[in-house]
Amino acid sequence: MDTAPTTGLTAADYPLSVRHPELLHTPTGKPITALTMDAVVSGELSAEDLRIAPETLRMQAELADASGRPQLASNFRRAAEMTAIPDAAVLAMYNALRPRASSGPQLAELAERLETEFSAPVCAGLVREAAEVYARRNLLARPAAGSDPTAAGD
Amino acid sequence: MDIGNSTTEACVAAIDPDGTVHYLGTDLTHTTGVKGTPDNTAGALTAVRGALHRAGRRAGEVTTVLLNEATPVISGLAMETITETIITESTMIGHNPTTPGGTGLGVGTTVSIDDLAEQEPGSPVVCVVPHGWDFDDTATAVDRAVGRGVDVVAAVLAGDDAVLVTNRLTVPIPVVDEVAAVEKVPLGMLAAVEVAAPGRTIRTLSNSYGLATVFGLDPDQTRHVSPVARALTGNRSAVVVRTPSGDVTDRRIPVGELVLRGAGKSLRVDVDAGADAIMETLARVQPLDDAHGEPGTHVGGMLAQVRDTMADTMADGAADLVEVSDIAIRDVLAVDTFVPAEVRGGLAGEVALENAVALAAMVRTSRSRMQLVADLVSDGLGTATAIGGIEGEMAVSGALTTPGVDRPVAVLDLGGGSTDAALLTREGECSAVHVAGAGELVTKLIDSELALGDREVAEAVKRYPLAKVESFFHIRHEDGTVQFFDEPLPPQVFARVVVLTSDGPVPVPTRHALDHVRRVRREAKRRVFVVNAVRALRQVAPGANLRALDFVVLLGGSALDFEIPDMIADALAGSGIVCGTGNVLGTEGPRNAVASGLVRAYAADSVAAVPDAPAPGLAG
Amino acid sequence: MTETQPRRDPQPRHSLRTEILEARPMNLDGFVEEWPEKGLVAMESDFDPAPSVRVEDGRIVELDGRARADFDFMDTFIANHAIDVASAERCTSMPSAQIARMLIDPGASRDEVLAVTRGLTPAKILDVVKLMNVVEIMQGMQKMRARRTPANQGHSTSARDNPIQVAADAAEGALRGFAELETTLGVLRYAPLVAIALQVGAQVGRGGVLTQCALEEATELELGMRGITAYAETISIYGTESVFIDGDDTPWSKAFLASAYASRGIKMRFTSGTGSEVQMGNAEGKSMLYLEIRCILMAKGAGVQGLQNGSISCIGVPGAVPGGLRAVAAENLVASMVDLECASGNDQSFSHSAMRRTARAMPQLLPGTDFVCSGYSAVPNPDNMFAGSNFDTEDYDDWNTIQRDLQVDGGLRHVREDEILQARNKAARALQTLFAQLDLPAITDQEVEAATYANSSNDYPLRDVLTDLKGAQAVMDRGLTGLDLVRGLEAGGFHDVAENLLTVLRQRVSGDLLQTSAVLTADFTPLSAINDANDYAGPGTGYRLAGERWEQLKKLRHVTSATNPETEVR
Amino acid sequence: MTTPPTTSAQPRRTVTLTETGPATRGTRRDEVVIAVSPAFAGHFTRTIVDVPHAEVLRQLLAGIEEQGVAARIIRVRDTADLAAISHTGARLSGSGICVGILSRGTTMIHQKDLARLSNLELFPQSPLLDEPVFRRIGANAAQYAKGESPEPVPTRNDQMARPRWQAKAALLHLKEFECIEPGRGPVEVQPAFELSSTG
Repeated sequence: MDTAPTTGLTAADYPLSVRHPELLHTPTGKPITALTMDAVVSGELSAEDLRIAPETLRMQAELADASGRPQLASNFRRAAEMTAIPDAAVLAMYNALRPRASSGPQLAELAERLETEFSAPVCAGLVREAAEVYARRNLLARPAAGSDPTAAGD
Repeated sequence: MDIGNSTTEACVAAIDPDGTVHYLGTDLTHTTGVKGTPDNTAGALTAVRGALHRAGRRAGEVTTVLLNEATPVISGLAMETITETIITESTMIGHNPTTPGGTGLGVGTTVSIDDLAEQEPGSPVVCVVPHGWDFDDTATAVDRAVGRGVDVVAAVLAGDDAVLVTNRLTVPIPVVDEVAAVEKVPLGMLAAVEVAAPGRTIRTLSNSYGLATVFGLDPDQTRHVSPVARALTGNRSAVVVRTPSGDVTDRRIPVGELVLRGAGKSLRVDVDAGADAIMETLARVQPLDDAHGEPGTHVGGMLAQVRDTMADTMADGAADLVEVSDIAIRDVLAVDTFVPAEVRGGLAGEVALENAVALAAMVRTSRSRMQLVADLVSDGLGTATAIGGIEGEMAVSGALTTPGVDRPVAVLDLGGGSTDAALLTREGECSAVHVAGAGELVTKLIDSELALGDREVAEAVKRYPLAKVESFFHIRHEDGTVQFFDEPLPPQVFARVVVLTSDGPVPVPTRHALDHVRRVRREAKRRVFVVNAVRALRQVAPGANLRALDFVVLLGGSALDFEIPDMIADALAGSGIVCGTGNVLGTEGPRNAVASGLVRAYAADSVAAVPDAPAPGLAG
Repeated sequence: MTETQPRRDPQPRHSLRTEILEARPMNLDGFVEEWPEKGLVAMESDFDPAPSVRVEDGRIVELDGRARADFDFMDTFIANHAIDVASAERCTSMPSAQIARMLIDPGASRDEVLAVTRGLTPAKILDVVKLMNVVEIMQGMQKMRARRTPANQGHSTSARDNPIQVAADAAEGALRGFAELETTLGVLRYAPLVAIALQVGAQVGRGGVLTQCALEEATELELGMRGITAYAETISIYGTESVFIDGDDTPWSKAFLASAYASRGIKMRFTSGTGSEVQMGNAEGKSMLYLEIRCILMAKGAGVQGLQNGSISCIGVPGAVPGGLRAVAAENLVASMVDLECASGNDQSFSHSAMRRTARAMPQLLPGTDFVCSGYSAVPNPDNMFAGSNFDTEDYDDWNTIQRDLQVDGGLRHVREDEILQARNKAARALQTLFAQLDLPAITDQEVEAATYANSSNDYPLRDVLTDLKGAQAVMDRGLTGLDLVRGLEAGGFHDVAENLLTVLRQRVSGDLLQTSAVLTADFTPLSAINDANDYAGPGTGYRLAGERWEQLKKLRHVTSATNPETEVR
Repeated sequence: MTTPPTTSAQPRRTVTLTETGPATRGTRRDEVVIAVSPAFAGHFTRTIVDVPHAEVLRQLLAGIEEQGVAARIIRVRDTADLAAISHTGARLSGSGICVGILSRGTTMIHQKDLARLSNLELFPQSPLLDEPVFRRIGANAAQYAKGESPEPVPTRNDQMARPRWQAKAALLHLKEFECIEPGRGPVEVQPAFELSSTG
């Protein structure tokens, strides 16, 4: 489980945007209250400012736990880790998890990368679990599977 | 900044006290609204901002924005068909189906297959098969009749079954199929069916004397049916039915007279006399003051329509309305063209290439509302604006920044609506003309002659080279060269004629072969741009003598075309002219001439006007 | 048209009545006999496994009669992520009848039920709902629905992918009450323009309405990441390993994708439904509902907040077998009883019979679900690019009247024409201005005029498709984001619309919309299963259609005034 | 005019497909291969909307013959996946062009160089395919084989096909699955058409 500093949020603190705007910041460190029309027009805001911060996702995870939704909470914790991963990389990783898209070593390497490069242990765990199941269910990449159009009619 | 008919161009420059010009950045965008109307502002601002961005400068740094004095030239297009083919009494079938059956000639009386069973042996029979008959049943029915001694010599089918039926007959006969309105074929009449071998064309029915022989016609009747023969020339298959007074007429549609006024005289010319006659007459009234068409005729309609639309655009948003009478047509370009049209009275959707005349008309009006645009622009940028010199002069001045160009120089601005020419003599005098007809007319010609019915496709055909996709891994370019690919091409282009656009091959929805499409494209360009180039240059050349020109620089969007510049250069080569596509500032190609010219003019003036020039500022 | 096909041999003489019945649209629907061996059966099959679960040192080692070594990847994922190991053996061993009773017993609170259901195996859940008839299923839904307040979702698409139409119909739909609006394309490359149009139209109609554009995963995610759309729904999952693989995904890839959406602050739900597996010929001999329950638990295990189910695009399959619609009602209930947001179908052309179309929706409309339709067609069905919905714009007045007759809240309301025309016109003008601001293909005043009064895509001037597609490409190439839309709208003078959109975008920074069943109210308060938890506890409790909302729903197009019977209530 | 003897929902002609050995790669460039599914004109005799398989084949063959192109018919036995069937046929076709068809009528024109899951033309809504459409599909396939550019056969769409046909389509699909003979390669078949007394 993830050991983020808990702020002891309960269901009563939801919605954060109404009850606790002071807790909400953009990944760029701006308070949510700074996301005003003037700021948009003057061009102070970039798309970066409209992303969710990992801390926020961990707070939402606490709310989910507090309202009896452990799976939703751990999804949020994986998401918190993923905020660090660039859009393109996220899509690449998703594609790598498709059936027969990656070999065992490739998935192991992906998990490794998640842990070291993005310090995303929970995501890495998911990938390792997938690798184990794919191996058992014959869903790892076969050498040159399907890529050859002249392959025998399957 | 130069607001043109289709593009708006801007360039940013810094000017030293001594008048030296440093060009910092350029940009172009499509013109918003009709040239010379307030709608232009949006595009203008986009262009300036773009140029500033590329120059890495802010709007605040701009001291003044120079706009061109847009010559209020707008052009309009109209097309009229001047011939019409009519088949009476279903005399012939000449739709030339892709897959007729059998070969040879069969002459006999037309009998419906429904009555074939009752048909007595004796005289030869041409079997007519309506919709819904299965090819096997048809073949069986015919074979049975032949077995009973009925002399079935040919067949005419509704469905696309000719090959299927002939393949199943014990004795093959010529069969013409895909006759949509087969029920209109007169029964009990003498008819001739001819099918030539693949790759060949019919010999008998396309020959007046062949028809005379087949139907035993006297000279008078032969004269009467000769249009039928003409209409069937070049077909692989055909049917001719001998009816009492049926024939094929190719009548001219009276579209009325064009009245051209100029040089103190007023001449009339019949539009259905064709483009050459019209242009010839036009030449005799240069410079043209105005043109009219007889009210109530097609031409009258054509010109009135052009004039009205112009009145609207001129008046658009303006406080004072523009009288249609204020609008004088100052030039006309007539081009012979043809329009594939379904033949009236045809049984199988026969299509004839009817002659047509396309007219491009150009209007000048007294009023340009550029000042209004200028004001809006200066509001938008918070800087001063000034309306610069004559477009033509500015263009030449800009063209002079092309490496290797010197006075006397003539520019040809190949635009969308009009083709403009300007001449700068060795002495520095400048003269300019605008003639009607340019890119848009070319597009219209391509669209109608290929029967595309889609302006966008026609535009693509005009703009990009053609190729045939011969497999998923190679295409044959229009020059015959083959190009191979490692990745398979997308399925939708397989086996198709395509245009090679910047984002890959795009199929051209036409049944025409590549060569035909190419011929139509090049002809359209020649008839508009080559003709207009010569026309326009003659009007600015000293003594209308092309040889008096040294350098001709091609500018404008169409100067970027992959073949038009060469076509013009070839046409002018004979007159010993150096002709090529401009390269403004040595970097911009045929773009940005006017804008750069404005800057040069401004720089020159500022030095001339103020000996101790102000602090360096930006001019855009 | 399919109607031209003769149904059976015309030789024997029929009674006039038979001929009348034969001619009823009803008989254009297709029906088939069950074939349980192949999974062509709704929910009662001898070939479904018997419930069982065994836990060894904190790990489920047996699930529904299968040992872990023999688990396919659905079993594995469900065992590892969906089922609460601690309570699994206890809950699964409870008598199914007892659990079924808890579902309809007002005395048992939603939380008490959840405490049990979180420990149930797929076969056990099936065993429970198999005991329930449709009315009991509805009672269960009434209590188990995650959000207290029911809502509805609309489709806004165009047969010509015309952005102006999409904007105008989105505005009208939002005004009529849809909390979410969804679009998709005929020509996929149109997506950016149409997604922008949907967003603008929605925010004109009612600030806070959430929008999405159904596309293939990568593009859908990208539009979301750029803030052009607000949520995603078309992330399909399947009940058998083989079909899941045919879809080129696994529970792990989809779980990863779910987190990817959350990591960008984007609300997301999965999509599944009875019939998809047998439709693709790989039901592995299991009933449609059993396989759907596996999907539901897979979604639960992935930690996604919700699910769109109710057969969806395969509705023709359960619709053709005995008890099929009971199974469809049951699958919605199961989604709710494992605490997922449920967007409950009714979103695909289902029957030629108006009576059947209505009956099909009752199990969702009467108890209320998080989204009664996951796609009520807010455009005429011929314009519906999701291949038609069970209800479309022609049914608006019928729907509103049914709500009023039965005093149930189906999420819509009657709106006076003048308000609708104003909203449609404003949406078209806002889009016109925005496109101009962003240098996208121009929208003419004639198009705005058309949008104001149009019904279908045929009522609009044709667009220059090539130019539009270039514009659409430009949106992607220039990297335009939701912020650019806000800026453009503000600069174009549509301040209120810009504010609405900015507020929606700001929400993703807070993450409040990621919680179960979240929607945005008209005053931009996130309303989810946390702060609007379903507290149904029998008659007189839970969500009741009353007060101001009820007054709204009393309004219809024509209601004779009691004060002056010569006039109608406005 | 007397009503012509057209083909109707009642089968006028029947067809039997006789296996003549393993399907081989064609040598002539001017041939189109028609690849039929395991149960086509065997376990099943009609499409989902009762178009006799005999008519389907006759019209496909006629469309090809009318274009002056030769045709071969093969049966793919080890899969009921239309893309796989069509692509198998395309790889055996001398021209590389194949028309693949399932018992319920779903049809596809494929080409050997295309990825298996791609196609030249696809006709997914089997309930909307009638005799004239099959004729045009055959004609287009032949024209592709000749390197011509046929206008794609317009595909129709009917939203109400789902409520009427979706379940029957699933049923037919399952039955077709049952007829799969795993591991058995494609075979060449000869069609024999017969006029049946009925209708």
